[in-house]
Amino acid sequence: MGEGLGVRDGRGVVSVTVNETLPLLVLASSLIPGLVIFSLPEERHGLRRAFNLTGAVLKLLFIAIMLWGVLHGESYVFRYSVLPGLELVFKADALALLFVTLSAVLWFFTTLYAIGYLEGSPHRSRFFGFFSLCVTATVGVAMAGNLFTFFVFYELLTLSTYPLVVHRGTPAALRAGGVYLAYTLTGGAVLLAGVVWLYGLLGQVEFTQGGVASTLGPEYAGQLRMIFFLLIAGLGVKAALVPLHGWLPQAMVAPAPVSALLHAVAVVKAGAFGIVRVVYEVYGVEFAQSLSLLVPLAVVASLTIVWGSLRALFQDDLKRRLAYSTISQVSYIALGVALFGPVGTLGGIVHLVHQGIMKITLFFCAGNYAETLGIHKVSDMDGVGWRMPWTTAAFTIGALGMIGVPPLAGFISKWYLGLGALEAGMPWVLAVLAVSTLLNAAYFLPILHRAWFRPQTAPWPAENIPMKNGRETAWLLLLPPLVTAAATLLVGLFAASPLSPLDWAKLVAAREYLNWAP
Amino acid sequence: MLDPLPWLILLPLFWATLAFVRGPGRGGRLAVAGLLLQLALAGGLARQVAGEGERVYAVGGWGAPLGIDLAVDGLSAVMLLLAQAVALPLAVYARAYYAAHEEGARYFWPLAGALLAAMNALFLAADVFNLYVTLELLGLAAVGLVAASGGAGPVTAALRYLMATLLGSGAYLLGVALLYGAYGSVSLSILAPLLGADAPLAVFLAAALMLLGLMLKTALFPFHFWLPPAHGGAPAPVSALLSALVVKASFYLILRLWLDLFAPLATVAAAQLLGLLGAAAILWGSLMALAQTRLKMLVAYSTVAQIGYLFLLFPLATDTGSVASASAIQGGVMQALSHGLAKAAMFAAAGTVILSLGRDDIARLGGVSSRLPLTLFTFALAGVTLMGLPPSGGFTAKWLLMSSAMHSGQWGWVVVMILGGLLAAAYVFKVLRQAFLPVEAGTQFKPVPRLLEWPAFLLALASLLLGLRAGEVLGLLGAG
Amino acid sequence: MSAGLLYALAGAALFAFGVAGLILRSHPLRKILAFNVMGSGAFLVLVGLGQRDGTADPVPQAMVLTGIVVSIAATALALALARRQREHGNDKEERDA
Amino acid sequence: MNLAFDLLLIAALLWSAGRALTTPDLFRAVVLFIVFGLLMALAWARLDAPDIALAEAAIGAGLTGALLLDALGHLRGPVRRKSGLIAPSTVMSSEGAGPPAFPTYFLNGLAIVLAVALGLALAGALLLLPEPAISLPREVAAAMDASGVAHPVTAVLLNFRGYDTLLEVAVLWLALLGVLAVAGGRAPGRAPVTPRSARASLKVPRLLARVLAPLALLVAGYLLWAGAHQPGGAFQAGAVLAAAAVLLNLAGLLPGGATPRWVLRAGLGFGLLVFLAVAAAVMGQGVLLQYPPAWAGALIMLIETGLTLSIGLTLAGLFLALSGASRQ
Repeated sequence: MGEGLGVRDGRGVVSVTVNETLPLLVLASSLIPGLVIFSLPEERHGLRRAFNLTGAVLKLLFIAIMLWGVLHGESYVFRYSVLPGLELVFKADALALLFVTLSAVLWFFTTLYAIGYLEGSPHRSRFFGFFSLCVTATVGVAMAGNLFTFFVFYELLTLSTYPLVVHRGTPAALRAGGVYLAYTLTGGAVLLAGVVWLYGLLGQVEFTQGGVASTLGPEYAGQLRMIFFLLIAGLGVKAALVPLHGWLPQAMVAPAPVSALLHAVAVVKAGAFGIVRVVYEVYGVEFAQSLSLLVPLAVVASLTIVWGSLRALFQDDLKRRLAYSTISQVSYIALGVALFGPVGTLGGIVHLVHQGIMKITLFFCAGNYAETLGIHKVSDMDGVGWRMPWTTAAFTIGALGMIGVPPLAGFISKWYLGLGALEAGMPWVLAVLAVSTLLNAAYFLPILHRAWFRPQTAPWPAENIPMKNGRETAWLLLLPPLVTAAATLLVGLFAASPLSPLDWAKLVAAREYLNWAP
Repeated sequence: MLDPLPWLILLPLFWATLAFVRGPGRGGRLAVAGLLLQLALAGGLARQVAGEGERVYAVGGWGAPLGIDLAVDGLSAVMLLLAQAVALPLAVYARAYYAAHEEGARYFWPLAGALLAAMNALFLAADVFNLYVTLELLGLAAVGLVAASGGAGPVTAALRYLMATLLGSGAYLLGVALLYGAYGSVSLSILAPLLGADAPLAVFLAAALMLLGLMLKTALFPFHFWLPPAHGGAPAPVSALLSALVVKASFYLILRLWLDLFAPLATVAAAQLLGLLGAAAILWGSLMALAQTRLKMLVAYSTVAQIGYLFLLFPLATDTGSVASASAIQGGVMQALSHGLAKAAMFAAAGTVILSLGRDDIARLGGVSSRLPLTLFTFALAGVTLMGLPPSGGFTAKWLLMSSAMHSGQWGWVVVMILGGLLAAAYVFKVLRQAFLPVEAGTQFKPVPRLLEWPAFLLALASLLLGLRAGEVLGLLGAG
Repeated sequence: MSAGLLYALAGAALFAFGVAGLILRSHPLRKILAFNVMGSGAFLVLVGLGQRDGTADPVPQAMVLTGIVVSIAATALALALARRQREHGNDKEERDA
Repeated sequence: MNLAFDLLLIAALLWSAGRALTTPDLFRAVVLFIVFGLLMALAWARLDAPDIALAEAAIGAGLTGALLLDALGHLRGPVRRKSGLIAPSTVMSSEGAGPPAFPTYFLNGLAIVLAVALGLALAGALLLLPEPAISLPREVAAAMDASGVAHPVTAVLLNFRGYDTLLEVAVLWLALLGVLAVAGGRAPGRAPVTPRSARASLKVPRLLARVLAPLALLVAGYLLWAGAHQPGGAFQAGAVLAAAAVLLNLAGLLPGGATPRWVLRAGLGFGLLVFLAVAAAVMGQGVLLQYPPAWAGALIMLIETGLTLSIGLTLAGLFLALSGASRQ
């Protein structure tokens, strides 16, 4: 065997400092509970709950430390060499922290919700085990410091969500799981091709403000366009860009907490987040603009926004309507990214958070309707507002936020997106936003109308949880949507205050556009 | 201190013979102890190679060309480690398996010992005739293991396997005869410098015969016909040993001959042909796996497909010395290692399911996810490696092969690898999804001992973690 | 032409016979014969080619001794398998009848 | 004269091999194959390879022939039905059953073309081959003094390439393992299947066996002792021993069986264990199978004695296990 066939240096980390450990701890705080939960016997509910919640709280704690640290100029990076020239990197930069905070906060509430939702159902060890793995993967996606690490966790996310989608074991669930895998694994394979290609050209693809691809000479423009296409196509599957969105409406057969997490933070958001990373920190937004990659992306995003809303109009199944709404809403993020200019960036990035908070509220509420009264269809919702006022109130806030009614979260997003479109010289985007808003109203307002203003005409399909002491449903089911609905209101109202999602998004945008001060 | 090199060959022969003398079905504990020692020896040898580089050992003190040389370099050290690391947990598994399932247990241990001795001898051999003897030893041991359960299916499969392996070694032997006729030596180290592009026709014929014979033994498409019934029909510990290790041994020899001996003769066309056969194996094997209704047959066809990846390295390694070539060889070896670990785990898991459930219809696996969660998890983890998803060793292998393909501009192989990964996902999830179904009415799950579930799980975990320790493995590979 | 080369040529022909027989004949006993013929062919090439200058060469001779033992080992195993397979066939027929 | 003899012998070799593979009757095929084996022994003698000639006659033609003839009764003809009706085979394809389909024709044609091409290419390659660069006979001759024996083939077999022989003994033992596993692995209580033609063709008078067996023992001892300085050695001696056992078995004096008792198992493993023990013991001094020069002759003799016993038992075991299994 000749020399140079292998490589001698394959060492991992030698010494680990506190700043290196923190990203790992954030991962471990859901990975370890997940693995422990797998090995717990089914009937150890108390212990399982304890592990879940301890993990969730610890994760929040670690993230809080990092948030504080990043504001004070600390940096948190962990590196591990898998192969020479191929590293696993976890990095807590501003963008990562934005997403990781969102995931951890929403995970905490979803865990509470799931504990209530799955009360008494079988296979909970398996469910919570994969649930924790799923969050671990999401956190990994958030903190990935280079494209390779991102890809690793992006694929782990696919694998850990599959058991959640098929959890119920019904033929519909298995079919949905199959469709989900077919889409996401194919997307992953396309992404892999793009990633390997880019690594071949660049050697390393570390996420860097301003991008790294521009170091290649102009003769690579063609290849870089091809790679961009592969990367966006791969990410677009999870981000449910039309025409790669087919899996999402099917996957809503999963239990409500899973749908909530899938639509708000985990899968769909991982795709959108990946698009943000690729445009800003792999290509660099200016370089992407110079390769004329942004306009096509904006067009695809706009098509998705309109198409998703149109399809949502015709769904009677509540979760299906919400699923099409997700397709539409998540593309706001891609749209914001594609608008060249800091204001558009701001709109896209802040929507990453806002959409998550709003959509999780809506899915929690949909789960409550189904779990409490057996309501799955919009046409069964007549008068439900008076039976379940708190849930419906939360739903109303979420829905109005999605439409973009001020001062709710969605308004902030749309405002900045609109401004960004003008700044980028793409006024036609305003028309897209306007049409989308009209359509949002057209599919959400009838629901609100039915819930509040129509009398109940038929008995509830299946009243599982009776009204007790004026409480419309179980506490653990009610609390999470109320909190997230309140958050929808608060992040909108206090958008201008420090440490709000908008403020944090400004920090990110300011780093991408060096000459810009918000 | 014990010199690990000769003992890696003698030790398994010793415990095999002693197990035989002790009587039918006996000797499992002896085997586990022996394998433990062998693993330590292989580790020691790997450390020697990593420290001091390649090593040549003249048996009998004569040295080539009169005597027989053994040699160990990075590649052989890695393969030796793989063989012992797979065999040890499988031996623990086999003890539990045969305690519950007596068929085929009578001569398992002596046959397995002979198999390991043959494999270790093959990885250490540096003499083409000695390699012939090790190949025959390996082939007969493997056939014996397949046939040992005595059922109609396995016996027919074993006979077919025997005929294939004999045809293969016959072709190889004629190649050896031609090489000896041409150069008067059978030592690799003597032959290598003598071979050049101007070699006589007989040497080209020898190369073709030897490689063809070995391809037949490796079950490369279209020579794979014997593999699925043999690997699918044997008892689970045997299937695991065969699929994980035995086909790798003949692949190792192909790689060794291609790189060390026949390199000056190798043409781009021949390399492309090997790659095309590999690609066909990937696609055909995966499709056939997808079409199977029995669990073990599915796993066996998956081996046909996974072998294909190994052969993609030949077209990628044409331009010797380049970055693309180095990473292609690394990728191929990583694939051999991770598939070895994963497939052993997968067959072992399938065996556990069959023991517990009493059947292996894929359509009737309902309830496995709740009754045998660890075993299902094992199957899934092994599946991750087969699909080539991160962070498994299979992923690292695919990454290396894909980068190599892109560096050398051979895009076709990238497409094949992507398709192969997706098809692998299709057949792995075909099994997993059934396991999520509720328990079928009237189905009894027999409880299974832990020693059946844990060794398989550890193997699967190793195949996954291999991806994270790839740097060290490749470091060792490059050391000699 | 030396005797060695002559017998080596005969070996080549025998080898080809054996390969054809192994592929074409379906009866296991016939396949076993074919494999033995193939092996003998290879042995003749090994020794004959080694002695084409007319002097005896003990090294390939020793190798062929090894090869003959390997051949009978393989033959015995193959016969055992073929007989067992046939018994299964008979059993099956009896069950079916 | 020599050339004429060679050509005649080669023609006979090719004819017997070809007929063995093509004649429709299996019994005839086996007999032709035994003839082929004997012709091969002649060819080896003609090639100055008396060791191989002995081994070929004893093992290649003799024992293999006995194994084949014994198996013949079990393998001949289509699968039998209890009713005696002949049914098309299900498990094993009987020969000449109906015309093959088109792809079979095509594949058969392809195989023939390939085999012919292979033969022609080989012939061409052999004729074009230049003289080799290395002459091993010279190396062997130079090292003979240190080998501990006087006969070059034995020196190669047990010293220079002794490691091959070690593995080869393992192959033989392994084949026996395989045979025992296959033949003895059946579930107990299954009705035995009595072969049609049985072993009538192989009956041996008891008196003959009683005379020949001790004689064989003597011959084996001689061959073993002679191996050190002239053709002969453990394999040939073992083969003669095995032949004696086969004779005794055929005369009904030695029962067959597929499950050896432990004494027999120990005997079967003995040769390999002795070889392994010597290999391991000399490693204390140097490397694997490096005999101290003064001890080389004695050690080789020790190994050969162990091997003779073991090889004899193993070869006999192959036959006895096979024939015994069918009569259980």
